[in-house]
Amino acid sequence: MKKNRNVGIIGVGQSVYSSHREEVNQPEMIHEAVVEALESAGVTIDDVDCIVHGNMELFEMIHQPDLWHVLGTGAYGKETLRVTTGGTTGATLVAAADHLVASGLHDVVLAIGFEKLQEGHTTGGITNMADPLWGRQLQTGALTGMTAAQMIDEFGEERAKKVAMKYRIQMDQHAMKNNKAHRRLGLSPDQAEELAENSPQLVGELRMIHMCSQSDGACAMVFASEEKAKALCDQPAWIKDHVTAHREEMFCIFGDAPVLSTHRYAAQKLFGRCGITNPREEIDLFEMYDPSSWWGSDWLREFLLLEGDAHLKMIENDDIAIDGAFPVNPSGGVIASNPIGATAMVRVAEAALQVMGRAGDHQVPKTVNQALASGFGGTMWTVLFLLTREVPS
Amino acid sequence: MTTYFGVDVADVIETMPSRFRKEAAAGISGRFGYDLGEAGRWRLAVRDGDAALAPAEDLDDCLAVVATDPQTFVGIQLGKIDATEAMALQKLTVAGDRGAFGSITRLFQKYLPPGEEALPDTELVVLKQTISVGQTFATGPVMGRFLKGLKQKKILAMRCPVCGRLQSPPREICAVCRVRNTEWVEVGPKGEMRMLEYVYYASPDPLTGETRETPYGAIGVLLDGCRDEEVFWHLLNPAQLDRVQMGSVIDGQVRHGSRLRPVWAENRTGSIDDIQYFELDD
Amino acid sequence: MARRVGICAVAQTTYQRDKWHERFQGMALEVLEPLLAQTGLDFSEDKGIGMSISVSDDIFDARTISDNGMTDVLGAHMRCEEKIAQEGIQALYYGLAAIQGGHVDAALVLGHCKESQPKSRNMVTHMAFDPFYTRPVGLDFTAAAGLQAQAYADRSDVGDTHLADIVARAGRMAQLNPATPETPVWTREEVLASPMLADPIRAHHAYPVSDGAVGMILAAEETARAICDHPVWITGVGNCMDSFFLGDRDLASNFALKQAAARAYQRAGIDQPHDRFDVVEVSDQFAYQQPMWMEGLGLVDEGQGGAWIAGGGPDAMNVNRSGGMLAGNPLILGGLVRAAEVALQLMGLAGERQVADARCGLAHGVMGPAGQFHSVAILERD
Amino acid sequence: MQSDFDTSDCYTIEGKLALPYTYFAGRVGSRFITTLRDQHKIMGVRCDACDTVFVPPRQTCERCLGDLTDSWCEVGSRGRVVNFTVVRYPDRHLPRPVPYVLAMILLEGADTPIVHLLEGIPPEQVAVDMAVEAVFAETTTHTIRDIDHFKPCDA
Repeated sequence: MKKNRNVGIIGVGQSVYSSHREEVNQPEMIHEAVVEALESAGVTIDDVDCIVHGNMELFEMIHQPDLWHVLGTGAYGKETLRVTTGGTTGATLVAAADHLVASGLHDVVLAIGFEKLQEGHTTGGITNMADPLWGRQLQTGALTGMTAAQMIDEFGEERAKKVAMKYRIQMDQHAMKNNKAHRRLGLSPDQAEELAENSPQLVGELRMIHMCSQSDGACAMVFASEEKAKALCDQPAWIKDHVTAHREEMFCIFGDAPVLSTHRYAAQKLFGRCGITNPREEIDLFEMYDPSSWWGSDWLREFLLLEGDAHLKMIENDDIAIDGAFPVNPSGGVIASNPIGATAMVRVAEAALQVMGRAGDHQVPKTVNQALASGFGGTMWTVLFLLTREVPS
Repeated sequence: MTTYFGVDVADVIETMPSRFRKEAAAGISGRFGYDLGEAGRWRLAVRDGDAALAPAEDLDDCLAVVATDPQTFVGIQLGKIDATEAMALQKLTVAGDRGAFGSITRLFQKYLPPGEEALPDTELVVLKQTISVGQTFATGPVMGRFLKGLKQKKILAMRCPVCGRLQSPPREICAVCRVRNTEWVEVGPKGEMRMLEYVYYASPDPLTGETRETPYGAIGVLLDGCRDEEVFWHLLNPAQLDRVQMGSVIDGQVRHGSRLRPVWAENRTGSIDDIQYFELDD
Repeated sequence: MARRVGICAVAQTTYQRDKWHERFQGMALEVLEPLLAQTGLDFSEDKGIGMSISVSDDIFDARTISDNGMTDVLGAHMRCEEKIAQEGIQALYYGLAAIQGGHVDAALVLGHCKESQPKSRNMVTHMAFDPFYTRPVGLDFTAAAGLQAQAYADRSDVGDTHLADIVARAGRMAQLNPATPETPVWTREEVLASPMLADPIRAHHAYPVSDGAVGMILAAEETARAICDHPVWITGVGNCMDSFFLGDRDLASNFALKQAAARAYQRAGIDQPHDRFDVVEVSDQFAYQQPMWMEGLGLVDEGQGGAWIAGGGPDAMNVNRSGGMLAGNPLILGGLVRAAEVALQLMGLAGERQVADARCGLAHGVMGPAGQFHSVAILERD
Repeated sequence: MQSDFDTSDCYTIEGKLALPYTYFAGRVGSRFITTLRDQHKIMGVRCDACDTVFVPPRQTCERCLGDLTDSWCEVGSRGRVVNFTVVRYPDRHLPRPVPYVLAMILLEGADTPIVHLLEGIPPEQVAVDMAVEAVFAETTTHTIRDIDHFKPCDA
């Protein structure tokens, strides 16, 4: 299939991510990201043709919230689209903006993802995703100890726990370089053992320190057609391709048979379409939706199509560090900042900033020609993006 | 006393009764302890909308005790330190009834250092409410037949006519083969535990609005007659949380988990509650 | 020029006040299966349906990620599925973009809603209001409509009798539509005698609480011609968002609808919309909205709503031959059902309500208090 | 299209959707509410670019995206009815037993009316253009209901 025309990311805006945003209501918080995105793209709201909006409604219990949020989004008098897909919403918003521009319907599109998690109960809200007659009574939000249990089974307790904590501390060290990040704890490697022992347990071996934050925040991105992007921006980040893979609701991956993960499936499909045969060599960095340091560690194997313990070695050898061979989440990732409806968009936005060379203190020390970004949500749903520095041919 | 962030710990503590919002405290009572290390220990007694605070040596009679260092305590009061982060870093711990402690901390107005007036525009208005909308959930014919089976102490599954996979609770179609499921089979009711989510974290149940009791165990049981990933999702007898063993498969090597059996409810109505939980089948 | 996109198949359940016997998944299957049968498409990766676009609402469904339980019945296991969380007609807008952009050749659109599930539909739309300024005075979409009806009626001379005639006609039309088996036929007098809900809106002026599902297959021109004898082309789309606070708007001005329509006409290359359409389907959630939206679309002269009804305009212009929203569709699906109905008319598959030789039609959807957001689609056949 | 399958296994189960929420008014909204609560004054914001006084206040002008954070202006607690409806369907989310009047009231000095309750007059006697004044609430709800309702007054 041939894309009708190329789409470039030309601006990124992010509000402050925090669990203390009592001073702003929802549209006001969104507006922070909108203003920064427009500034970053060098455009005004008058240049924007269409506004794409998304979040998860039950976190704030606002029905069709784009209606109220027009007070902050700039959508008054404009075309709009509202798309949501749970945790992947932010990435789906990018996909939607990509289509709206590629189709020729619009030249410049602003997409906004947000969440104000302090206004609801995050775990209660996620629990409500389960079937009301079977599962809602059983689920505990997105908290699971099963990945930890499986990694411990497969690699032994000591190595698995060490890797998960090393990943956690690495992400915090990245977050310390990102002034937008919500949780910047200043962890050092010598705290690993103490944290592994003492951080409160949430579910099984998933401890509070491993788990992502609950943040208030909004992210906005400006997309433009090839012609406009080239005119407005010295170095846009181009959307090469994206793959979405959902999975049935009722399923279990803990039985006797190996189950193909949506992550591996999406990666195989995306890499196949884009001619990537050796992702770790050909791709320069990865912004991954890592809801916990157990999941983050485990999923590296899936997204990069690795086998055995290759993913653990990447973590143990500091390959995933900001200056490593294959940087993962130089932004600090989801463990640092997690305004859910924005989170998956932040992954694409951060990957774009790296491609554009505009990531500031957490810019990786190399040219980023190709960047990977993932969104996660639902029952192991995945959205995977490939961005490029060169205009896709 | 020492000051942190320019604020005296004692001032933060001593202003607590005056910052207590009586109108919000109706019906709440209990004793709560504050162990601030070198700065001292206090007991807060809440009763009938009143709060009394006194230094205390022994906090054993408290519903919940928060232990932290004075710097963290003041930092949280001033909004300079995030309480969740402090907990993650073990700089703050709550022993006892965390839920009760959480509700008590919300009864205080924000601490303002001496000299800072509570100007109208510095007060940030917050509205707390539980939103509740009654729902009538339909079973449809497939879920309905499965749930009715539970009434008769039967666990039913549906089999995909193409791949043979069993699903329980059943679905209208097999997602993989994209065909309607057609054949009903009875499985279990006993089986082997393949997954245990040992849940320590108390969260609200959206079906009731009430906070769940912890710890509890959400489990996946491979019921007799099922294979591969055909695991059944329910609860474990909470008293047996520490006595069960999860099964697993690594590189084709199967390690069997504990044998479990369902405990049926006396009055069964055709719902998930018809099984109270699973327990060890010793 | 981007490639053309056609609607190749349409299916829907009946719309009923309480489908107590079926859950969302069952309703969706009832739509999915005929769509696949009509087109012969499947979800194979090389040449099947490339994406599923669902329409549903977390708060109506009382379910976080309302599409999460739907993956299997949307054919989307290990495939792409994305949910429009807006008026359902926006699924056409999105499907058009995804296909014209070149990402996929064919897309499934499928929406579901059971308004009977929550205790009160008004309680759901009440949540659309902000917690500090507008929720505390009890606003919901019905009360907001009352205010708009009041503002509009005077300006366009639309009286109680006009509104009763609109409702009575909708009931008669619905009798010819097999998808609306429960719609009552009321006489003008019965409507006039029904109690007030939110003055001047009477109980019979409001669309009935309803459950149902609707879907379509969209495809790029080459695919469309291969799988369908009578594709209906989406030649123009347009939408527009108005202010949130009712007081910030002139409630009778049709600001957003005029913009939405102008954009759709411009994309479809239509200069003179007035006489252009053989069939028109507008989302009349309340009776006053049928003439009001027709004015906003520029199909009835401004201020002439009352005269238009009195002069038999709805029949002459083939407006809502399906019975419209007044015959009963869930709120979030209203515009999508309108588009489905126009497509059926243009395909020549509208049965007893078929308008002879219909070649060009307009479908309209609306969301938000007092029509804050409007979306318009122009459909044409070869 | 009629559902003609065997419905003997179908039934419904009563439940609810119940979750806790904590809404933040933000700096602008808080100032509006605390001023209402403590001083019985109704505040709006003025957008100079659009030459409009907005009530209720908001941080950003949605027309021109101008920042209105510090553009406070007091409007009157009296005004006139510009539009109204009578809510007659009972429901749990409604603030009053029905019937009651929901009116759009343009306060003195404001350019945009607010929606609020109108009481102290039978619904059938309410008319557009009638003069009304705010009746402030005795206990705060920290919302716009710190004006309990409006009532008719002399013009």
